Amino acid sequence: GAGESEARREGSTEQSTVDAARAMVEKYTPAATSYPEITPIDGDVTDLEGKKVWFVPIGAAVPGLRLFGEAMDDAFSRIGIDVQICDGKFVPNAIAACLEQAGTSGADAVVTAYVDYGLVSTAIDRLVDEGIPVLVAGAAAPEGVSNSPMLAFDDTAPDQDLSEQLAASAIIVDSDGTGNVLYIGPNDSPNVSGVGDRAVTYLEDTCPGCAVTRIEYATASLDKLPSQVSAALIKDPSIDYVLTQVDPATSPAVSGAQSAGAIDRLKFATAGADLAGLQDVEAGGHLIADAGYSLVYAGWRFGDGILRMMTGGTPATDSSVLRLFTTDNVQALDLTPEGYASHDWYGDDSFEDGFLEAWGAQ
Amino acid sequence: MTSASPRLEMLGISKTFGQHRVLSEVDLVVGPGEIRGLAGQNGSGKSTLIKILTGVHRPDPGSTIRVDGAPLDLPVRWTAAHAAGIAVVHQDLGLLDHLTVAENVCVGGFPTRHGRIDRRRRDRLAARTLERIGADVSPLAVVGELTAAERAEVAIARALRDHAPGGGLIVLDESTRLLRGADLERAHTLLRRLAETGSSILLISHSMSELQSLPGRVTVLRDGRVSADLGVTVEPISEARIARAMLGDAVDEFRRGTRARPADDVPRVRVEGLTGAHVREAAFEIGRGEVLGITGAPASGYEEIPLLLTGARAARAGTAQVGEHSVDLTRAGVRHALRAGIVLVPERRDRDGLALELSVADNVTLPRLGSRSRFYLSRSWRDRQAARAIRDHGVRPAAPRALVRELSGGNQQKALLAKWLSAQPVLLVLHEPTQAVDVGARRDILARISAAADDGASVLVVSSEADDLAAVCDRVLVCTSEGDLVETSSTDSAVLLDHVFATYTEERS
Amino acid sequence: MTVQHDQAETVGPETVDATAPARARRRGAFLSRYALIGVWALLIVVYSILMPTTFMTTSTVQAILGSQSALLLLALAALSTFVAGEFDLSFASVMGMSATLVPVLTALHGVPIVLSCLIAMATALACGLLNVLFVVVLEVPSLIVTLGTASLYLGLAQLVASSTIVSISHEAFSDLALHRVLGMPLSFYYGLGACLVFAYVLAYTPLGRHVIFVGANRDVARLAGIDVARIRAGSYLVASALAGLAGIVLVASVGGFDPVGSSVYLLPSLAAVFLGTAVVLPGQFNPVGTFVGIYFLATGIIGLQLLGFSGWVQDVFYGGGLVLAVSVAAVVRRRVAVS
Amino acid sequence: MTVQHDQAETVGPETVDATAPARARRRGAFLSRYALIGVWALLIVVYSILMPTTFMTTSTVQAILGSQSALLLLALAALSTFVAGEFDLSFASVMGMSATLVPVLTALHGVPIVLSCLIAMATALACGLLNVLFVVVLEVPSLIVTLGTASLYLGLAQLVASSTIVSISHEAFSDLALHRVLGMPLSFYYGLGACLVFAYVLAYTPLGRHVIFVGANRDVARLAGIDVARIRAGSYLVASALAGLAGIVLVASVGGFDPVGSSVYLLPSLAAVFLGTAVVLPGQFNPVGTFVGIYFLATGIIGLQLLGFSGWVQDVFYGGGLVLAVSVAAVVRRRVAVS
Ligand SMILES: Nc1ncnc2c1ncn2[C@@H]1O[C@H](COP(=O)(O)OP(=O)(O)OP(=O)(O)O)[C@@H](O)[C@H]1O
Ligand SMILES: Nc1ncnc2c1ncn2[C@@H]1O[C@H](COP(=O)(O)OP(=O)(O)OP(=O)(O)O)[C@@H](O)[C@H]1O
Ligand SMILES: [Mg+2]
Ligand SMILES: [Mg+2]
Repeated sequence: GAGESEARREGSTEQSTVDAARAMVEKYTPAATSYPEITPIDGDVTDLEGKKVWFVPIGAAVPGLRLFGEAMDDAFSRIGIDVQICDGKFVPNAIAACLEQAGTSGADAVVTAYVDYGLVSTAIDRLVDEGIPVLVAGAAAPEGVSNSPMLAFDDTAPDQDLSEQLAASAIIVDSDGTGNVLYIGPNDSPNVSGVGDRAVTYLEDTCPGCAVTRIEYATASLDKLPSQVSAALIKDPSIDYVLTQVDPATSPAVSGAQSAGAIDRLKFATAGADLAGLQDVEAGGHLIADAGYSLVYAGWRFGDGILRMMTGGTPATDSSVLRLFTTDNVQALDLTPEGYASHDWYGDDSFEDGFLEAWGAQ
Repeated sequence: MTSASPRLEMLGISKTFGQHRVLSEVDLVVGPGEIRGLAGQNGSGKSTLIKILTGVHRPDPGSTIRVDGAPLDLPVRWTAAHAAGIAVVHQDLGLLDHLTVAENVCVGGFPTRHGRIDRRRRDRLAARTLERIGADVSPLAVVGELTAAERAEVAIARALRDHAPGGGLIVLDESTRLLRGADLERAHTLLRRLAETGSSILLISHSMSELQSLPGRVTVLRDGRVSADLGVTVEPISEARIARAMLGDAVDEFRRGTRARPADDVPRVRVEGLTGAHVREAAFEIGRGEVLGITGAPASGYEEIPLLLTGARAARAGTAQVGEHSVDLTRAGVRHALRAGIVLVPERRDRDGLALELSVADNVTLPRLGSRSRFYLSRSWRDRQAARAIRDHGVRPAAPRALVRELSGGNQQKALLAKWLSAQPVLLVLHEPTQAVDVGARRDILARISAAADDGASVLVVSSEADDLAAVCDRVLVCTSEGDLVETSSTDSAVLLDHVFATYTEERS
Repeated sequence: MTVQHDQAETVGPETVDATAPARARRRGAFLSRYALIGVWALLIVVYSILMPTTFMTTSTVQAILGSQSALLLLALAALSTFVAGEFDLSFASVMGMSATLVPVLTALHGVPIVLSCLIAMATALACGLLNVLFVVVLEVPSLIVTLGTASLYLGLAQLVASSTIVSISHEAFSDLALHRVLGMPLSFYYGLGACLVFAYVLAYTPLGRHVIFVGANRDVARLAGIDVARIRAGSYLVASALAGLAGIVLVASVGGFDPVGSSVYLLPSLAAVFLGTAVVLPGQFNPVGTFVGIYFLATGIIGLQLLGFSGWVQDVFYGGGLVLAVSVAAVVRRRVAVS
Repeated sequence: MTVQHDQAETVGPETVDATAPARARRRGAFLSRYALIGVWALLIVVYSILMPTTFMTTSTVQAILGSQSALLLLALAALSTFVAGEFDLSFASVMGMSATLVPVLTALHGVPIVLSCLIAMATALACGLLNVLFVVVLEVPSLIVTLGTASLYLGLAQLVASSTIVSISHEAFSDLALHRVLGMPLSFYYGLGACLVFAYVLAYTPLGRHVIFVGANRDVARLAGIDVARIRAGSYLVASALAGLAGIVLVASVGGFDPVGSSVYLLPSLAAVFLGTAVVLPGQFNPVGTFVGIYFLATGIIGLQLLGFSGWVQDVFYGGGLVLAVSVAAVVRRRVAVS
């Protein structure tokens, strides 16, 4: 109502909010020039030559998920470890079959990507029982479970949270701290809903002058998202920003906005930084900002984690490389599938040496 | 040139299915303005010959087809044959029930204006065509609501629609089968008139009387060859000659010889108060070993009696006492009727009688499956059962694993009879049991029916064929236009026809 | 197609054949024809009462009418095969193929946008031709073939996309879909236009009536001189052309497409076509019914969303709505025919 | 069911059929019967040559045979309706419902696992009954009804799951699916057993033959005294029982389930059933063919994965394999019948 928007336009909090957001945006707009230190591994990595690691993404059809595996493969090729990719096809029993097969075909370690532990708990537990270390990457540990050399979790939620915050900051800056934001996120699993919860909280907490409306959808019924977006925009005609949690939701959101006749008043931001998103930013389309973290770097990091587990330790690295893409910095990038599949958008590849050194391979 | 060449020349037509030669070197030449009959035993290849003409089957190499002297490319593309003036009245008429008469008549040649169907002209075209064949059917009627005779007329009208007077060839594949009495007469008159203008007609029929009265010449197929080309200028073709050409031998007419029921015999089957949509309060009795016939004029509704009596359609009232079973026909379904030993050999074998996509063995053994064991039926048992039934009924080819679809129409009919006789019925109800069968097969079927009665079954034959009823029945009831059953004084076919004709004219007036 | 077969089969001896008097029948026809439209109206009234300020607004109307164009084109693609007695499940993948090709060709390979669209349409037609090869020429059951080619085309589209989603932004191109005329985006008029053309052809031209004969009984159609193979082939080609067009409209309005997502369009399109058999010409596939079906479902869904429901409620509405509408229409039709 | 209709129709005009002498026919039957099994063998040989060390290992065999049980049960569910001439598209949602109920009841509400399974099965049967109500009692076309109820049950399953994935770990319960006997998990034997029972019933019992008659021609079956309605209803109930069982086996082997994912099981199950029509009894739905179809596809996919292909190649293999296998079988069958 009117009182609320009165409150939103209050002066001082607004300014400090915008400044903080701007500082964040400025920090993450340039490419990385240096990378975090990696603590050296205790055990002897050269012993692991000839070992076999299975990589099981929840679905290889998603480019980003496959990229983790390819990056890990690239990393491990330097130290003579084989990586076998098995596609989970988004189907629990296909994932379970992959894990099963890894176990029976003598895998020395298994890395899953974005598979919720709960979805295939039985299969994972069996692998652990057989003495095969499993790194559950991209998913949170269930309550009461902590990382051990046999079963560890490398949650990328902090990276996603930070990406969301960057995209949100871009909106805060753009709106001068007064944006009325529609937040759109999937609710497929506790992990992804959690990211959404925290992003909304962040917006509410750091930008008192902003308003947030949230809608959730299930990825399998993405076809109904456009009308859901239309409905939200009709209900609240003052919404002027749309923040999508992941980029696949952007085009349904755009089309929902179009059919509600609201597209002209809206600016979009998203996280994930896929090729389509950056192309849109570059072309001055609907997106004003797209934040993401380097998938290649994350692939190396998962590799690092499983190496530590294979040598009897627990994962110790949770660093990542993020960047916020806006019209100011996308022009210089190589916006091709090859560019997307590399680390180039985020900086040079000197981080590889950091990992290799920590593994005693250089 | 056109007038000089024959209308249709099919020369050296052969057709082989697998290694089975169905037609060999058949020649068929039809001149302009000629009505040609095509006869032959079941499975002799008549339908196959027509299907080659319409492009359903590809003939073996060496075959030639010419229309008005111009060769048709083989296999025939039906659109080309159609353009050359050939039209076919489909065996099952091929009408779409939910559309109007006008649409059914005009399909394939709608009059248009600016690319759009001109409805007015379409209806006029249909009306004119119907009028030309003397049919009294409104172009706006929905086909699903017409009687069988009217439907046949609509189908014939479609074939004649684009027909240029004096040209073309019309093929009727057993399509007069559903017409009776005056309707049949009218159709015959129509065909004669068409022929007089110069159009040619090719008529496939199993009806001896039709073959004798209508065509000038009859071509007879036997085992896939032309066995006779009987012309009639001097003497009318005799039934015996056709039959001899078809079967290689004369057929002696089957006669059961009526037997009187002992006066003190308590009839085993007693039907009372049977009422359906047309029949009212019908009542009759059938003794053990007795064959009762029921017939009537086409619209009198007697044709629902077999359905009502066997539970296939619920009656409004009526009971049947069969032996010690009493069946309430308003509530009983087929299963109750079967349990009482009542069995129906239905009229429409393709829809109600046999599953065309399953094998002969599957179909023939169906009624007995449950009697064997609930938990194990061996294949060899089924094959043995089927082989016996096939042998007993002379089904050809004698292959239990052949699909029913691959049998000719008449052989399907034999298989259907075999299926239901194997159920050893107490009351056997047959509906048009000899339709689409050749004279030889007809004799066999009638003999089988008679034998079933001699073995102790009570038999009810519901048929429009006076000759069949005369041949096999001990008594015959005629259904009047009011839906009452009247017993005839004799089972002689002439007497029967008189009775039917009487009720028919009474209804018409 | 199955719907019609099923109906034919139920008319066994037991059912009373519909020789009901013409008037009662016509009244019944009217009832079963417009029942769904009545329910639609009711839905609108209920929503308007529940949400007096938000529901009856131009933007809601725009959101309902403007958002379904791709789905409508796809439903028409499905319809095009159904009326001819065929069954196509591959249309969603064909749409995915065309929606993938346009941005990939233009954004990655610099092909002019018009040429990209032409290539996309040509590819869609090629997909249709492959279906024709198997279904019409080799006579393999259509359900099996198109289930297979659906997966095949999806794989090829993914190959084309080379596993990245590419987007284009091209003002003139997106205007093609989004430019507003009378408050509605152009894409709405494409769907509407296609629907009307379709309805016209089916009802008023020889071609359309022939298609219906082919769909009802192929043998009869053949002996009536209709070129059955050509009509069957044509139905697949029209279906793939419509699917290709749907793909282009889709990218034009959103800019990019992920082929993996194409299968989500399959079931809603089929549902709309089936729902359409409950309207206008009950028991028959018809374009106007499909149109009503799509916008009925869209109205229901958007109303629910405005009320704040999402997730399971939508699925329940979708499924329940479809089943109830078709059942009520079928039962009313039969009841009236009997009484 | 459509496949049979289609075939009935295709045997119309263009095709030519077989009253060929028994020998030629039997040779043809043999060829078309076992062609797919030949291709399967070939595939195994090729993979073994390409990957001598990885492919021909126990683990690969186990992975192929051990991973498909839920899919096999689902395919049998589909088959159960197809043979009776019905069409069920809701089985995947019924499976989703049962796979959601078990962990939700046990992990969230503390219901004993056995009771949860019973409740899940009862719910599955209730879903089947609802289908029966619409399809058999109200005579609404099955394709429409089950497309609708698929969405309905999915919505209800989501309601039950209330947007979280619950997992259970219960040793004895998961052993029910995973305990190894002769190197294979128990669940493999469930699928195999169901398949054999099914094949036996269809081929060797009066019930099975009656079902086949109902599927081939309902009127003929009715006039032969078969209780058509009961058999049709039974086919839906068996289908939903199998789907419910598939759900239980699924949770037992993986531990948890997300209902929105259930629709991904629909098309692969249908594909397997259709592929099965190319084997053993060509042109007919048959359980053994379905079994072969499933494991043929699984072999192909796993080989491709081991070779490092994923994504589009798999979809192409899936679709291409289905279309080619069925077409080759159909064409061989026809060719042999003619020559
Ligand atoms: N599609 C087919 N495949 C194999 N054999 C066939 C096929 N169609 C017909 N036949 C065989 O060809 C022969 C001739 O059949 P056709 O239908 O031409 O006989 P018909 O003369 O029309 O007999 P009827 O008077 O009984 O209709 C029969 O032996 C039949 O079994
Ligand atoms: N002789 C009969 N005549 C008419 N209706 C009957 C007769 N017998 C039973 N019915 C009716 O048919 C219906 C079903 O009866 P019944 O219990 O015999 O069948 P059922 O239980 O299906 O038999 P089953 O399962 O043993 O084959 C009931 O409504 C019953 O009144
Ligand atoms: Mg014939
Ligand atoms: Mg009759």
